[in-house]
Formats: sequence, C-alpha cells, structure tokens
Amino acid sequence: MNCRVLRVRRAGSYARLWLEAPDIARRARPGQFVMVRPRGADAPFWRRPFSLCSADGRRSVELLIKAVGPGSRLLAASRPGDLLDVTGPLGTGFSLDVTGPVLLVGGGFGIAPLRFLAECLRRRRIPCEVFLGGRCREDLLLQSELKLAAAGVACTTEDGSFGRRGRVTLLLAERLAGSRKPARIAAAGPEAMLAVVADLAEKHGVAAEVSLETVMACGLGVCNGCVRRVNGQYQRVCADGPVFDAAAVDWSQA
Amino acid sequence: MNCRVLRVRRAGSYARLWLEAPDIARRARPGQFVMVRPRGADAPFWRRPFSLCSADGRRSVELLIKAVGPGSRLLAASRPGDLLDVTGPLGTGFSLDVTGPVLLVGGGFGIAPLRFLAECLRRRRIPCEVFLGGRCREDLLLQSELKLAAAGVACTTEDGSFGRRGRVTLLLAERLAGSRKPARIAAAGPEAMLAVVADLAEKHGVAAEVSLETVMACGLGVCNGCVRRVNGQYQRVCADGPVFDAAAVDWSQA
Amino acid sequence: MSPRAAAPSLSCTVGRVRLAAPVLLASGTCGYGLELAGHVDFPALGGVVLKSLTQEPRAGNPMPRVAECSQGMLNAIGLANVGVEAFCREKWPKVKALPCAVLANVAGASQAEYVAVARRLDRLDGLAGLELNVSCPNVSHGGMEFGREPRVLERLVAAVRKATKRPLWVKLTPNVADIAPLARAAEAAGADAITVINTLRGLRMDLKQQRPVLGNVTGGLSGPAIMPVALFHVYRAAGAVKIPVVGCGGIETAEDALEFILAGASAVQVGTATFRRPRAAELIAAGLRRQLQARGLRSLKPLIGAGRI
Amino acid sequence: MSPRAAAPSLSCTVGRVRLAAPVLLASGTCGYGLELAGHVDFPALGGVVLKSLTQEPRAGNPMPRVAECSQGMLNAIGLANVGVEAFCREKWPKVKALPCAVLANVAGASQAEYVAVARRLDRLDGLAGLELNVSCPNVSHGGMEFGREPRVLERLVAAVRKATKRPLWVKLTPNVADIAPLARAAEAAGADAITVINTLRGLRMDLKQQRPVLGNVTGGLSGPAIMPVALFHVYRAAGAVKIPVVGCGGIETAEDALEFILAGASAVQVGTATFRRPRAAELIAAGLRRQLQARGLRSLKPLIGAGRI
Ligand SMILES: Cc1cc2nc3c(=O)[nH]c(=O)nc-3n(C[C@H](O)[C@H](O)[C@H](O)COP(=O)(O)OP(=O)(O)OC[C@H]3O[C@@H](n4cnc5c(N)ncnc54)[C@H](O)[C@@H]3O)c2cc1C
Ligand SMILES: Cc1cc2nc3c(=O)[nH]c(=O)nc-3n(C[C@H](O)[C@H](O)[C@H](O)COP(=O)(O)OP(=O)(O)OC[C@H]3O[C@@H](n4cnc5c(N)ncnc54)[C@H](O)[C@@H]3O)c2cc1C
Ligand SMILES: Cc1cc2nc3c(=O)[nH]c(=O)nc-3n(C[C@H](O)[C@H](O)[C@H](O)COP(=O)(O)O)c2cc1C
Ligand SMILES: Cc1cc2nc3c(=O)[nH]c(=O)nc-3n(C[C@H](O)[C@H](O)[C@H](O)COP(=O)(O)O)c2cc1C
Ligand code: FES
Ligand code: FES
Repeated sequence: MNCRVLRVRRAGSYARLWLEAPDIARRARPGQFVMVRPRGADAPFWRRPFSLCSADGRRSVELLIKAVGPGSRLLAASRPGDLLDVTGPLGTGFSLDVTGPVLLVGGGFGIAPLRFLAECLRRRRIPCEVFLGGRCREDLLLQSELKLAAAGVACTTEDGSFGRRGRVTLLLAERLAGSRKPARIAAAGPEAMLAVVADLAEKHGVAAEVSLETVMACGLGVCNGCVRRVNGQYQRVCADGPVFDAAAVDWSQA
Repeated sequence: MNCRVLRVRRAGSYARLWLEAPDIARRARPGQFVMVRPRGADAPFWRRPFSLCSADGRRSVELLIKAVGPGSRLLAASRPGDLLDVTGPLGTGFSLDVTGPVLLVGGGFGIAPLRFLAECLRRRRIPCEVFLGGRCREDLLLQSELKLAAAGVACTTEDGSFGRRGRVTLLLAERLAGSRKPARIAAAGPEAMLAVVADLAEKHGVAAEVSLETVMACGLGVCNGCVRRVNGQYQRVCADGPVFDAAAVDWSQA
Repeated sequence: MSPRAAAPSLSCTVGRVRLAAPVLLASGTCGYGLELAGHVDFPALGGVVLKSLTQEPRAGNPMPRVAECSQGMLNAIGLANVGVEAFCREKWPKVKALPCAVLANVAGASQAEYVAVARRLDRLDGLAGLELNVSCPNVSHGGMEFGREPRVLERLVAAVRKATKRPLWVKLTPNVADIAPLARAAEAAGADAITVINTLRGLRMDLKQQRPVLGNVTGGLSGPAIMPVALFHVYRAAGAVKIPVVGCGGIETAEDALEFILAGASAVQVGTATFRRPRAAELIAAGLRRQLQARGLRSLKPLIGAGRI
Repeated sequence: MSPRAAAPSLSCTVGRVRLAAPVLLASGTCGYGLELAGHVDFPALGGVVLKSLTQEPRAGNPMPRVAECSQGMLNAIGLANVGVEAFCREKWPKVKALPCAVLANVAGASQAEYVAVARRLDRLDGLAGLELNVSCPNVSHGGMEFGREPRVLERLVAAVRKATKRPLWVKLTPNVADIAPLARAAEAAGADAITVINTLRGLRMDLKQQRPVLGNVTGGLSGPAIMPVALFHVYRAAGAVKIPVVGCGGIETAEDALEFILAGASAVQVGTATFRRPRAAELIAAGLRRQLQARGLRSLKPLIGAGRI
C-alpha cells in the first residue's frame, strides 16, 4: 500500500515518521510491525520491518527508525509528502489481558513497540513502569511520551551520559528484587538484553514477553526464512511472533 | 568522475544541464560525448551517453537531455548541487578543417552536438547554416544560441506548429538543389533522418559527417558491443565514432 | 488507435489445469496460500502452487535461511513443511476454499517418497494438479538431484504419473549443462507441463562472521537477477517439447511476463516478487490484460512463443 | 584500535603470475588495455587479461550485441578480435608497455586452434601468462563447449600446456551441473590456476520487435546479478583443487572481492564493473588494502578461504 509521509522528526541517527495509513491505524495492536520500502527504490532488495510506535486509531501511524544501514538510512531520510510502500499491521502483539503492573524494558529502538504498548495499557488503566536503556543519551527516545503513559520512567546509559550508568537490565534486576511483584514483563531491544530479561523473569517467576528480531524476506509468513526455535520448534518470527513468551524461546543462539 | 550540477533549465521533456567539469571542458571537441549516471543510482545498470552541447573551455560543459526512458528521466530531473558520475570527453568529433559553408542538420536532441559545432565554427570564422527539425515546436531547441553562431537557422516541424511543415531533410534537399554548394554537411538526429541526409549528400557530391547512436555498455571502446558496419567492417560507435563519414556507413540496417 | 476488439480474456488451460489467468504464485513463496489472505486477491490470479510437501514433516534448515543479494535473494529453507498427512487433514479443508486453482508441490528424497506423497494428494478433492520439485538430492542415487539426469528424472516422473491421474507439472532446475534433455524426459514420462526454472545455486559470505551467510552454506538464487537465465532456459525448453512451459524466475512486471510468453511460456509463476510487493502477481495479470488490449488481441495465444526465431 | 602493523602489502603470486595486487581486469572488458589509458591507473591494479584471441581475425556477432538487465547485462560479442598474428605484430609492442601484469586470453573452435594461438603467444616477450577461455563451442566435438566435459577439457589443457611454459590459467564456465570435475581436470592437465567464472547463459526478449534482443539470440550474463552464483562456484572449485582460484563474477566493491577471497579465491577479476565505473578495479584494490589495515593483517593470505567450513 502507498502511504504518504505526513511528518518527520529527526534526532541524531533516529527519525520519527508519521504515515497516513488509516487501515493500519485502525487495526494496529502494540507489538505489531509493518514492512516498508521507499517507493521506487530498487535497493535494498527486501522491504524492512519496523514496529508500530503509535497509532491514532483513525488516520496515522508512527514509526521510530534508527539509521543503521542502507534501508533504514533511506527511510530515515524520508521527507513529508514522500510515498512509502507499506504492508501491515503484521505479526502478533503483546498481551493486553493483564491486571497488575507491567514492566516495560526497552533497549534502543526497542522502545518503539513499548511506547505503543504503554499507551494502550494506560487507556485500559493498567499501570506500567518503563525501563529504558541505551548506549548514550541520544538513544533514550520518547521520554516525554512515555512519562505521560507510564507510572515511571527510569533510564540507563552505558556511557553514563544520562540516568544510571550501565545496562537497563540492572534496573530490572533491582526492581524484581523489590517487594511489589509485577504481573508481567514486556521487553524489546537487542538480543543480548532480551536474554537477560528472560533469565531474570524466570528467576523471579514473572511472565515475560519479548519482541524478537530477525532478518525478514517477506514479513508475511510465507517464506519460512525468519524462524527461531521456540518451544523446541522453528517458529516464524514474522507471523508466529515477533512477540513470544520469553520462557519458550531458545536463547542458546543469542 | 564526480561532477556537480551547476544549473538546470527545463523545457517540456527536455532539460539543459550545466556541469562543473573543468577537465572535460578543456579537452572537449564538438561531436564528442560523455557517459553519465546519477551518483548512487543503481538502475539503470549502464551509464548513458550524451553529446556535449557546449563547453566553455575552462570550467563547465552543457548537456541537452531529452527524457525518453528511465535513465534520461532520472538525469533530466537532476537538481543544482546534485553529483553526477561523468566520464569524457569520449569518441571522435566533427571535422573542423573545412573552409566553405557547413550545413548543420539536426533532428530533436541531435541539435546538441551541432550547437557545440556551430560555436566552434564561428570561432574559426567558418560560416554555417542550421537546419533544425522536430515533431513539434517543443523539439526545436537552442534557437537563440544557434542564431548567434550560424549564418541562418531554418526550422521544420512535422505538425507544422513552427517553421515549415514536414521533415528537416526537405530544407536540406532544397538547399542542395540551390546554386551555392556547401563545403560539407554535419548531421545528428534519428537514424532515418541521417540515412536521408547521407543519400542527399551523395547525390549532390557533398561530403557529410553524421553522429550515430547505439546502445552503449561501456562507452570506452572496450566491450565491442556498440558496433556498426562502416566501410564494410564493424566499427565501435563509441570509440571509432560516433561521428562517421556518411558515405562509409552501411545504412541498410536503418 | 488500437482496434477495439472484444474484451480480452486471460483464462486458459495449461497442462490440463484451468486458470483464470496465466499467472500463478510459485511454490515456497506463498506458503499454503492462507497466509496471504488479505494481501492477495486470489480470483485475480490463475492459481497458487503450495510449498513443497514431503512424506514426513520437516523442520527445515538451520538459520540463517535467507540472504539478500543484488536484485535477488538466496534461500535455503530446507523444505520445511508440515508433512503430507497433516497437510491433507488440517490444511486442505481451508486451502481448498481458495478462489483460484491450487496445485500442490511434491518433494522427496527417494522415488518412493515422491510416489507416496503424490498418491496421498491424489485423493484430495478439488486439487487442480501436482507439481514435482525435482531439485531435491536423490538419496538413493548418491545425493545427486533428481532433476539432473534425464533417465533418473524420466523414471521418477513415470512412477508418479502412475500414482495420479491429476494434471502433473514437473519443475526443472537450471543447474544443468542443458535443460532440453530433461524437458524431453519429463514429457516422455507423461508430464502435462514443465515449470522452468527453480532457483540457481548460490552462496554469500558473511564478512563479519567469516563464514557463509546461510546456515546451510549454499542456497538458491531467485529474483530479477536470474530473469535472463530463466528466459534462456524457457526458450530452450520450449524448443524441446510440445507440452506447455510455465515460465518462472525473477518476474516482477507484466512486461517481464510477456518476455517469457514470447520466449515460449504458456503461463508464468511469480515467486520472490510477492515478498517485495504482495500484489505483484495480480498486477501482472492486470498488465497482461492491458497488453492484449493495446495489441487488439483477445487472448495470449498468438503471443506464446511469438518471439522465437 | 586495530593493531598498528607494518603497512599491508597486496603483492602476491597467483598461478605463477606476480601481481602488484590481487585484482585484474577480466577478459573482454578491458579491450587490449590501451583503450583504458587515461581512465585506469594500471600500476594500482594487479593486471589485465586481454580480450580473447583466435587464430584468424573475427568480426564478431551481428548487432545488437549487448542487452541491459537488472543489475547485469548480456553480451554476445562473438569473440571479435584482430587475430593472434595481428595482435602480436601490431598491438603487443604497445600493450607490453602497460605498467602491470598482462595476460592474454586464448579461444578457439578446435584444440589445434587453441594450441596454435598459445604457441604464437608463447613467443611474446613480457607476457605474464595465458588464460584459456574454454566456453567456446568445440566444433570438432559437436558444438559442445570445451569447458563442459572433464575429459575434453583435460585433453585441451594438456595440449596447450605442452605448447607453452608460461603461466597457464583456465577460465571455467558456470553452465555445468558441477564445476568440481572440470576444476580437477584443469589441475590434472597442468593449469597453474583456474578463473571462476565466465558468464551465465541468458536471453532477453525485445517486446517491440517480438524477437530476442541479441542478434545472436542468446548471450552471457555478467554483473552483480551473478555474484552469488560465482561465489558458489568459487567455493566449490576451491574445495576441489590445490591450485589457486581466481574469482570473477559481479564484483563491484572491495567487500564483494573479500567475499570471494573468504570463499577461497586467491585473486579476483573485475569485468562489467569497469563499464559502470572505469576505476572500479583500482578502488577495489585500495579497499582491500584498507580492509587488511583494519584487521591488522600484513597480507591477504590469512583470509584466503578463511570463510570455508
Ligand atoms: C519485528 C521487527 C521490528 C523492528 N522494529 C524496528 C523499529 O521500530 N525501529 C528500528 O529502527 N528498527 C526496527 N527493526 C530493525 C530494522 O528492521 C533493521 O534495523 C533494518 O532492517 C536494517 O536494515 P538496513 O538496510 O538499514 O541495514 P542492514 O544493512 O540490513 O543491516 C545493518 C546492520 O544491522 C543488522 N540487522 C539488520 N536487520 C536486523 C534485524 N532485524 N535484527 C538485528 N540486526 C539486524 C545487520 O546484520 C547489519 O549488521 C525491527 C526489526 C524487526 C524484525
Ligand atoms: C553518442 C550518443 C550521443 C547522444 N546524445 C544525446 C543527447 O545529447 N541528448 C539526448 O537526449 N540523448 C542523447 N543520446 C541518446 C541517449 O543516450 C538515450 O536517449 C538514452 O540512453 C536513453 O536512456 P533511457 O534509460 O532514458 O531510455 P531507455 O529505456 O534506454 O530507452 C528508451 C527508448 O529509447 C531507445 N534508445 C535508447 N538508447 C538509444 C540510443 N542510443 N539510440 C537510439 N535509441 C535509443 C530505446 O530503444 C527505447 O525505445 C545520445 C546517444 C549516443 C549514443
Ligand atoms: C523462500 C523461497 C522458498 C522456495 N521454496 C520452494 C519450494 O519449496 N519448492 C519449489 O519447487 N520451489 C521453491 N522455491 C523456488 C520458487 O518457486 C521459484 O522457482 C524461484 O524462486 C524462482 O522464481 P522467482 O525469481 O520469481 O522467485 C522457493 C523460492 C524461495 C524464494
Ligand atoms: C562485453 C563482455 C565481453 C566479454 N568477453 C570475454 C572474452 O572475450 N573472453 C572471456 O574469457 N570472457 C569474456 N567475458 C567474461 C568476463 O571476462 C567475465 O568472466 C564475466 O563478465 C563475469 O564477470 P563480471 O560480472 O565482473 O563482468 C566478457 C564479458 C563481457 C561483459
Ligand atoms: S519473513 Fe518470510 S516467513 Fe517470516
Ligand atoms: S560501448 Fe563498449 S565498445 Fe562501444
């Protein structure tokens, strides 16, 4: 589908893109993603997956794109009025059938689906706390949006340029060691972070959902190229995920 | 070589591009061409050949580009400041060792090399007359520039929207039927026009040079892909031409 | 300007399969069809060829299974599938409801496996036909693919031919010195059509990991990169047999499809293009209709092989 | 960050040819070298492989001889060349002055022709080596290419081997079911190196003219489109022989070249990339030097075949 870029906001190597996509905006659930390509771009060959970072339910959706390679760079350089070829919403989402407090743990652009999740939880009056990590200050995005949606936002940077110095899982470990047990954890970010989250969740007996990433050729569930061992079986990250029960994922490849 | 686009002027499906290319500007002779590609464009696969339409001898060269397909469209859409990948000047040029009046016969964008030729002839005080043909008024370009350089400019359009109705070879035939015999003819344009020019030149015993066009993979004379039968042998249009003695060209494939 | 003929029709019968349009989704690129509901307008297509089925379920190859290339991709999925029995019981009731022709694709490591899978599929009500994927390593023949030796292929196709009366297409591999003898072998053994081509063998290296990108080391190249090679094989195969040739390999547009048709293809399959643009196949069908209109033709027939010399 | 080693050197000896860098211009894409004066910095390259030479001059195929494709092109030049005698007399005095290694490429329609051309070239002073183009149809063998049958190839290479003591490279075709037996045949017959690969057979249709684009109907596909296929054949050939493999096919960047080296190539040839960017090969050499620097390596040797598993 052709979607018009409505607005662009850039910060360092990140860009926030608002796309006119009523159909996606209406159906989107947090944790789902879209496959995107700039119209007419011949390379890269595949479209690229990006999580929905917010959806207004009527007209537009928002993406948070970190420029890491040719595809994301091209997309991050979009200008208002440009047309993007977008398919979605794709994949499963995070569970919303939860009561107690949910801990959202995000690393880098992993915050994109969690921000959408936080807003959906708020609408359902389910409290959540956000733990946000990055290499440096530049990586800690959407803080004002998150503060509006969550009961609290705590940050770490590896270089200490903002919040606590260290990894975000440090904060999660401290929080889980505390007394108020959360109902669930939802995490998105680098594979290594997710593995630690899964480990902590298991240790503390808290259910956790993680959003996995793989290279995706189709994003539609037809090529079987994006599989991951989950529950001892190959599952397609694009169609059976990208959100999986952390305890079911085989982390040995991480 | 990377060349900056200095200026662009568009008219209908044509664009005039001025490129910063001191090295080419210094060495260029009329009839030579350059191979061009927009920087970073992956498609089309090959670069595209364009005749030099003028060169200031110091800093810049000018191209006249008609948008007919993906490559020329991309180039015609260039903006000032864009970088183009340009190699040249390539190929042979028109002869300048001539005395009497030279008749320049151009069809469509074939006027590009002839305009450059007209200016070189004027600098050598060799008189020339221009015959310019096109399908409609839009195709008759560079008239003011040509009027400054040539003793006269006569035009035809097939739809009669400007100048005489009909083909440009009509004017040439009339001119050759007249009394003042020209020293030489120089022609560039569609293959069918060139074949008629060759025919008329032979009939009237006037030497003629034509600029041929073929698809070009390398433009450098190394692939042997752009050949044309000339003097009974395959000759490379890019390196042995594009300007050939009209009488030597095998017109049977035209 | 073009003569205003009756609205052109794309419907045709290819290798005994009736198609609303000569454009199908290629095996392995449309799953079991169901995954594409909402992304694809099935009635606008001729049909779908389901992913290869084997006797037992197969988990498939280790990751990574795909690698991006210049205008193409490598895949080494490893024939991951639910197995023919589970397919017939659990998937078919839904798949058969797809509003277009549905062909099953059969793979196997031995002739017996091909025959068993074909025999099981033969019992399915509503299945439009079978396509044999003969690019699998033949375990009882030293690992050499079934599709590389004319005699091995002929025996295989003849055996499957006995197991089913359904339309039988044989999908040939381009990884041979000459496709003509293989095309003739399939025809001689009773194939109703041949599909040309499957993927080209390829490999990519991961510079960071210093090892092949694919878990399986090598994979099959598909996409626009292979189109000229596919056209060559279609041209050659169409000259070797009388049964229809179904062209496949890198087709993204109606113009691409028309090249295959001029080269001798009676229909085309669209694979990787669906990944880049889910509606590619139906856009191709619509484009072919426009091409006919522009040429004042009422069917594709006069164009099939019209570019051969 | 990287260890500050001595400046890396790209110079190497491949198949008995000394090269300033493991990057050569491929046969048929650099003419006789002279055409590229002013466009290419020869000392920055390892060498050039001249266009195929035959005994008699050849005019080549009818037009069109080239066709543009997705990230690639077809060519059917038809071995147009001035003939070995004219080459030796008229071109060589100038060509030999090129400041890089110069290899001649030998083609022929019969074994006798290959031998005659090689014998004539053997007398040239300063020639760095010979490369055999075995993708030519073998007229005394029913038109089947020399490079498709291991025994035919072995005989051919052995015969040429007797005619010259110069370094002898054999350039293999990918249009075979398996390149390994051909690589071994070349090695057994005394080749000093094998070049992998020549072009893939392909075809394009001209929709307007309703005929194949190429005057010759079919042609050879080159360019980035074929790179994964070339890598596959290099990987396979390098596993089959002990002599060096020279990788070729679609290489445009130093990263591309590095994939070939990890797959087992000791050097690379750059063909079509020169058309798109005349300085491609020297940029690749410069890029390889940077890659070594970044890895703290003093030569490419530790990387050759390092990606094989
Ligand atoms: C379900 C899903 C949701 C995603 N959501 C977002 C998002 O909201 N915002 C965002 O910026 N990015 C997101 N990504 C990642 C994004 O898709 C990749 O960064 C992008 O595809 C990279 O493409 P490229 O051409 O820029 O770089 P490439 O050249 O393809 O890759 C550059 C580098 O990134 C690595 N890489 C590429 N793709 C992935 C991947 N999927 N996972 C891990 N490493 C990868 C490559 O190995 C390479 O080292 C998501 C990925 C998935 C699978
Ligand atoms: C020596 C030389 C000088 C030229 N000078 C100019 C110039 O000054 N200005 C200008 O506008 N164009 C010039 N051309 C033509 C120009 O190169 C082509 O129009 C261009 O390559 C078309 O590329 P494309 O991708 O836009 O279209 P394509 O898709 O490549 O072609 C579009 C259509 O044009 C036809 N075509 C493509 N290339 C040629 C060709 N070389 N000759 C005839 N038909 C062709 C194709 O067959 C097709 O029908 C010159 C060509 C040559 C060989
Ligand atoms: C991810 C993927 C999986 C494939 N799986 C199969 C398969 O299971 N069986 C089969 O016969 N072909 C399979 N193919 C080959 C395609 O059906 C098709 O022949 C090939 O990709 C060339 O066409 P294309 O360039 O249009 O994709 C697969 C191709 C891809 C890309
Ligand atoms: C126009 C052209 C002409 C060629 N001529 C020859 C030739 O005469 N002899 C030969 O051995 N290879 C020839 N080749 C093949 C190249 O040397 C090379 O093997 C092939 O193009 C693949 O490499 P590339 O993708 O880098 O071009 C030719 C290739 C092209 C594009
Ligand atoms: S990306 Fe194709 S199945 Fe997931
Ligand atoms: S275009 Fe290559 S020789 Fe002329």
